[in-house]
Amino acid sequence: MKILYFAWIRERIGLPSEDITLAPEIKTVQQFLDWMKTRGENYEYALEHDQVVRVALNQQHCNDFSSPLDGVTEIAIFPPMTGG
Amino acid sequence: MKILYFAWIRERIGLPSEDITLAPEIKTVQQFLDWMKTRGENYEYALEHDQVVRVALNQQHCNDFSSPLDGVTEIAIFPPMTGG
Amino acid sequence: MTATPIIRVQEQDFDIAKELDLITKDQTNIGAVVSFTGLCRDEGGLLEALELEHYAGMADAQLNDIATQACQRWPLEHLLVIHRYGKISPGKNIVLVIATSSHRQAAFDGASFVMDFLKTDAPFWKKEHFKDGTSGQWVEAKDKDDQARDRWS
Amino acid sequence: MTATPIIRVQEQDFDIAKELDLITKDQTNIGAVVSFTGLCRDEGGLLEALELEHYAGMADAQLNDIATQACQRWPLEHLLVIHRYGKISPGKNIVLVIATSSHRQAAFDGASFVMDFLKTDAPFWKKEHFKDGTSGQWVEAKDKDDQARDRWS
Repeated sequence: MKILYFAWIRERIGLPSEDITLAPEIKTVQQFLDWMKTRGENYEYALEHDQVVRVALNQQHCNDFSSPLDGVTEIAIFPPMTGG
Repeated sequence: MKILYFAWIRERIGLPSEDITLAPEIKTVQQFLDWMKTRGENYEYALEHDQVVRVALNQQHCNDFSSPLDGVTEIAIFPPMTGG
Repeated sequence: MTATPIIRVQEQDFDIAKELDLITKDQTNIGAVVSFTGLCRDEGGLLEALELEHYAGMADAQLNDIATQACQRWPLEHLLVIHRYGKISPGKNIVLVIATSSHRQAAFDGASFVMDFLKTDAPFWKKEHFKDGTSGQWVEAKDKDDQARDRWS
Repeated sequence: MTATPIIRVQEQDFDIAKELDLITKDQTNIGAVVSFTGLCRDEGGLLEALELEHYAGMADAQLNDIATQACQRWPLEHLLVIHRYGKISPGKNIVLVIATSSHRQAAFDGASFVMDFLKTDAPFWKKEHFKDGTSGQWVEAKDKDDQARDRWS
């Protein structure tokens, strides 16, 4: 699984991306985020405020964190977008 | 009084403008238009459809034909505008 | 402070790029620029030219009134309105509105407001000349233009 | 037939005049052209530059989605969206949207719709760098941007 981080979430984690093999019990976006927070202080800090964490699965916005990860090969985590 | 005509009202009347001294009993826009229609077939033809006759007094739109002509030195008659 | 609109009623063509440049050059705090350009359509290839008649003097005054209202209603930094008259060929420019603001919606609304009022309140009239040599009717005013204007009230 | 939008996500600057020319050149039946340009503001003279981070791939895809929706919703003839990334100085271009149509309101709405959705749904993030050498916060998303988007639904 390719994981990408952007903006201040990237800065807090300290990495732009990672390749991770997820444990089979991680089946949903929420489970993935919960597990991420256990990976260290930097992850916990980056993801501390649920309401400003946005997720894209295979480059598509995911608005429902109960969504399954079936078929997902790329997860991106980022704060609310501020383009334009 | 300077009278100006535009677009197909100008074409029907056959003149772009006229200088006319109005009779003192012509006090309102409506009275002015009614009198204009008596000036000949071309005027009658140009002004036959009240609902598409627009009037400006001193270069300001006049939406109320009962308006008095006091202080007016320029009257323009034209069809609905189609700029832009 | 409300912006002072710039109004030009002219026979000659205008250069959108030049006008945009003049407005945005050396400005470092604008944010949003909306431009509207109205062009002459060829009506399925039949049109030779549009002839735009205008009421000189009143045209400037009306455009200035409309643009001043827009500047009072939205926080615009610049508002430019150029309207041409005379014979205009298909594909050529008729009208240009440029509105700038810190706020994108103000720039959109300011430009759109000016166009809606200009269509119904500015003393210009269009006559169609066709390629077969005939002169068509004067273009008729559209009810939907009145409706477009009235949505702002 | 719905228009096919043109999307460009790029680091280099764009030339509005050139893009307008490309779209309108040799076209004689367009009618209305609306352009929106978003520029970097200097925040009262304090800002050195904005840094725009983006999610390559998804940025193009999202802009294409948004623009395609606009083309389905309004009768547009052309729709161009250019969004820059990287460091951008005050007064410089960030984003360009050009919409053309026979109908002025469609051109206005199409461009405005793209901007509203782009602000909330396109994966770009802005960080402020100040002239005093400090790097400011990442720009926060605004509630009013969500509201601007939601008015279209």
